[in-house]
Amino acid sequence: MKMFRIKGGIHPDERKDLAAGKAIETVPLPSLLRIPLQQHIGAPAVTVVEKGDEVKKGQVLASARGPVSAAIHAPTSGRISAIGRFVAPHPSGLPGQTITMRPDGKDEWGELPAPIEDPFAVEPDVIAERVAASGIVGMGGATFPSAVKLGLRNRNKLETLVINAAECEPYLTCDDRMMRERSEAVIDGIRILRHALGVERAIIAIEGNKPEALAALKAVCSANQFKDVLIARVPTRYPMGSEKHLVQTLTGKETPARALTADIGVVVHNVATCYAIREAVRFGRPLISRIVTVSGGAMKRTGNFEVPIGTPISHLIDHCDGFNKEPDRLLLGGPMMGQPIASTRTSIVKGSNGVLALCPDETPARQTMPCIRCASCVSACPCGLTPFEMAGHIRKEELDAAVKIGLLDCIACGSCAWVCPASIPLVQYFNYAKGKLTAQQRAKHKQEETKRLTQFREERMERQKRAKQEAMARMKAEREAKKKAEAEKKRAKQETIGA
Amino acid sequence: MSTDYKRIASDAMWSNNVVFAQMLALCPLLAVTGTATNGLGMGLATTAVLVASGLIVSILRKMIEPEIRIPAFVLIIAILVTLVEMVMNAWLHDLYKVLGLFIPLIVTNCAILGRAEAFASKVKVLPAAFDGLMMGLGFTFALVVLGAIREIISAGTLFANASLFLGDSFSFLEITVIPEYRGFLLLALPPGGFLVLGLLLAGKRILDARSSRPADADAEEETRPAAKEIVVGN
Amino acid sequence: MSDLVGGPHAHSGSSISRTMVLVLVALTPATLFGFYEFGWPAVFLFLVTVTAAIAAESFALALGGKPQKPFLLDGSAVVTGWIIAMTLPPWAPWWIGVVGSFIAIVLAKHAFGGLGQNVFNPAMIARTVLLISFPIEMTQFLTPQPMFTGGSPGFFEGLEITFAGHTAFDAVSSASLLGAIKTQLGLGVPVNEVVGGSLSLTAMALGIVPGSMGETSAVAILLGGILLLATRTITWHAPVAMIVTMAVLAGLFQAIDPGRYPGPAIHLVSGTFLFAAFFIATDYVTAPATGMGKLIFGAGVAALTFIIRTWAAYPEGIGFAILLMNAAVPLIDHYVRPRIYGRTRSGEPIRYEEI
Amino acid sequence: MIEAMAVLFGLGGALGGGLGLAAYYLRVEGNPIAEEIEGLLPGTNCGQCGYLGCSAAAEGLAKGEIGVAMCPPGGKTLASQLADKLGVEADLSGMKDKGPVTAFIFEDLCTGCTKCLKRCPTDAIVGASRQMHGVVDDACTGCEVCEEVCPTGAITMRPVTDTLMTWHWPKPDTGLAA
Repeated sequence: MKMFRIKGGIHPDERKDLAAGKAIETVPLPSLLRIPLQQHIGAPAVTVVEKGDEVKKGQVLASARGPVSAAIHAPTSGRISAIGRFVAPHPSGLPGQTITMRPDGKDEWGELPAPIEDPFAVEPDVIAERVAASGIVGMGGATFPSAVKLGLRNRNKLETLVINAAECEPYLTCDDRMMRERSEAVIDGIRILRHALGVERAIIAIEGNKPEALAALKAVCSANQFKDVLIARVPTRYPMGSEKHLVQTLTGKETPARALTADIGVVVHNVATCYAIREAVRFGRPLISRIVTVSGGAMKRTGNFEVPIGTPISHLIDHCDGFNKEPDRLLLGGPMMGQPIASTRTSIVKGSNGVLALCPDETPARQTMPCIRCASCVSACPCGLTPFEMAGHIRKEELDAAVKIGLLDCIACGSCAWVCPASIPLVQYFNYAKGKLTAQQRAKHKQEETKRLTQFREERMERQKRAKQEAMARMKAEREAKKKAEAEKKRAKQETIGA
Repeated sequence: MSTDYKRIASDAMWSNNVVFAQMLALCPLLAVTGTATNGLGMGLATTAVLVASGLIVSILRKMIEPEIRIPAFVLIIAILVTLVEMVMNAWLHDLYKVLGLFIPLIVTNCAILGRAEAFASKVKVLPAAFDGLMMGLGFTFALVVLGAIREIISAGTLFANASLFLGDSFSFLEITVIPEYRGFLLLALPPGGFLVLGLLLAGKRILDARSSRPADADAEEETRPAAKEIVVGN
Repeated sequence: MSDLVGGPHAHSGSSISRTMVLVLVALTPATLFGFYEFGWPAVFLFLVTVTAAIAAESFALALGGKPQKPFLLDGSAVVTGWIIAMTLPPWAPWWIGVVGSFIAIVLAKHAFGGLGQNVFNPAMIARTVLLISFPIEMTQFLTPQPMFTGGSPGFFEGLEITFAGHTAFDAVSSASLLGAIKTQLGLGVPVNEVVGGSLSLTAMALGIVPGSMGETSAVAILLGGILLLATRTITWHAPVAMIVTMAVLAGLFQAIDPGRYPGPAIHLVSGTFLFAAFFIATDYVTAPATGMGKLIFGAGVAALTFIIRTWAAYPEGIGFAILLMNAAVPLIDHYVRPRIYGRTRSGEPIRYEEI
Repeated sequence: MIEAMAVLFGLGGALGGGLGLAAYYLRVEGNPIAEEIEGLLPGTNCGQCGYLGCSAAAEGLAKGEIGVAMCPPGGKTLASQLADKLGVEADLSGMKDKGPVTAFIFEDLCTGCTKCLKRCPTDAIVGASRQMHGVVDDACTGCEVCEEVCPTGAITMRPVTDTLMTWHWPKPDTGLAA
């Protein structure tokens, strides 16, 4: 298959060997599960259970709110012990709405939707509905509700389904292991998804550093003579897993700025999402667990684990016998785009693909020096930006200037900061600027709103004043009329008397 | 407007110096300060114009309508400069030859128009003339300092050719600071003027920052206990 | 747990000091060759210049209230001092090196804000200032006297040449080739005769000609340049643009009048040209950020150099050319920028006709 | 001599006439910048700056009657925006930026007097007579008017804290590149 070059990109130390050889293990249930209501992009889910309720495995705990949202299901059977605010799996460590659940240990399935016997015979909408009901989101880390992506069929003319199995982040091996061990199911899921999107072909894009997974999938395809699934070995280069860059590598087409890949006829799904969709379609099982890579130089034991959603990270770390030394950084996700864990009491959520405990020699913390304009960042940037210039503007708080030279086209892949010889935290500059711009917009919106309210109030006051004046005038007029009438009467009386 | 003469003097010489604080009149400044003598000559010529223009503008200040004040000031200044040029040509011909083109350019010296506009047109005659004098001396001071530094570094001399300008009795001013000096030509060229001016400006800022620092330190001292209270209050 | 640290949490391991060390390694062949060619005085001048650069850096850091250690260890001052030394006449007196280093570090670098902030290449500023201010000292080149040969000054004589200033030693002083051509042309001697007379191209390529300390040997410089290219410390854009532009221009003019204009080979191997192509025009801080920008920059430097060498008073005009193009870098960077993913060159989102 | 005088008189007459005409026809009235400034101000007419409303304050700013650091609801951000617009150098280091605040009503102190309700410029306080009042955070600008009128001191200004929705990465430490 013909591949197209993308510009920029880097070759970070892969370190996948730490966990790539470890088969997927299941993790025993923790004593408590903490399930955040915001595990996806979009509006948080709305709880449909109450404190004290007994729930069964797979039962809906919270339902989707609005068009972009995802339902949340019970990962096991047990009792809801609390619904309240708890530290969210977010770098800020701020609290978010969380359902706390105490497993009863029976792990009993509740009533599940009926399996779809032949997914290829049903209407695509039926599958989309099932995916939405199962709370499936993009599991590569972006956590965009998958059902919404399936709905793109009605908006765009789609040609290709691309399965993102690049797994370009160092350390992470969860998709690799899934493709090796569950290749039949993965291929089945991909074919269901292809049918659900109504496209001719699906291309699985795997980076060249996963030959076993590649071979396993190939074997399944050739054994069953599937013609609708192509397997592409893409070059090993970070950030190959970026949706738009993956599509460009495979099709040669760039996704226009501020547009979706669907606008050029391609939909991208993560390979783990395909597996989850298959589970939902074939067995009616909602998304209640995921495979997580636990790795890093500070972990005593590394591996790939199937973890129920809501499992506290501390439980997972304990299951891996803890740390062999104090980790320098604890991350949720890969080292390039993962986020620091504010507290190990937070939980694994639908988008968590890795828990990394890195020791100092893996994450060299160094002094930030001034930029020497070496332009390494310019050649590393896969988006054609000039990161050093953007950061320079942001440092001086010239956010508009940074936007003008492409800040909003940045995908925060971190390639620039990875190569920077001055160790400038470029990505943090960009995140800061993007966040601040959003905050400014919010503030402006609020200002406009309050201005409107003020105007509204002033008009009301004016109206009230006028009404009062009118009422007074009316009363006065009435009084005068009355007086006049009385005087008239009097005069008339007098006249009559006089007469 | 204050008629505090001491204040006028200190303003003009340092804190509001034409060159070091207002950064005006850089064209003659950079062009003629190759040597200290040239700087002195230019400075004194400018001072003469400043005093006279301050005097005349102040006298006429009530007659000049605000709409036409700028042309009027320019006219006054231009005539004064022409007079000065004629005077120099007549009596200080050697210096005139050196300064040449820059004498007529005093007309466009923004410092002069600036003083006429900002000060002389608003105050009585005496303070206006005094301000002109002090501003002129401040400017002369800057020119001489700059010229002296450039001259010493570029040629190793100081006030060379002073006798041409001030008469033979002043030939004692002509000093050779560094004998057998090879010369550092760059400083005599325009870039040297920019460099030395930049360094002088930096020096002044450092001095000013130093003299204002004790006040800041006091302010900090005052706020500190308050901050402590808040901590205790929590 | 450590404080909140933004991603990415991995790093390539590159650093400023690593880059600087690579540059120093690349400079080594030309430097050693210079030492060999010009003997002890060159060694002393080199040591003085580099030491002065470090001292100037330390002084400027103290003046600016910046920490000494990280900036002294980043190696940038050593590189600047080293490059200045390379561009000096090898037997120049010690104070030339000291003045040059202070001008480069204090005026050209720290006055603009220090590391990474300077608009102009510090070494070229130093060289230009020295050339303007001390034309005699800066154009006294001498015929190479390889070390340990009879013509070369010994250790103590070398000390005397560098520090005492008087050349008791009998050196054969001469102009550089470009200077000679300029002078002879003024006297009405055609170029081909000047070149054909005393200097051979092979000698120039090897560097057995009068010239600055580290610039004479094209071979040694190319060796360093290749090392920089191989380690990806520099990109090919600026050097190639410079060499090609110079070759084309010189070729063109030589074709018009061979008696008046020296050919490409002479232009390329003489003077500071190759040295500037690999070590000065590729200076990160003062060159454009994009490949296209570097091409324009390199072409501009070469064209200006050709113009200055041919028609202006300074046969060694490359310093001016570099500084002029340095001033144009912000402009180049403003107009020449990479195309943003998903956008056209003008910044509009890409449109596909069929969809 | 005569020529010099004639030339100067002639020039004076002609150019002076031109200036007179210019002074008559090119008179500038009003201040266009005031309108731009008004667009920046919060527009709640809370009166904390000492002017009757934001429009009057904008006029005052344009005339230079008041410094840029005059608007507590706008805070430091607004002050620096105003300084940019007016082209003045403002030393804002002394201005302590409390950050945005919103009103908060202590339930046990509120008597339901509706005084705050009537004064709130954005109708951000809801409630009725003799009933506990509440603040609609999204509409509150933190203008402190309610705090001033509350007879029982039940209203206080609380800084707006970050939530998961509003949090963003802080600006990184510039390191040695200061």
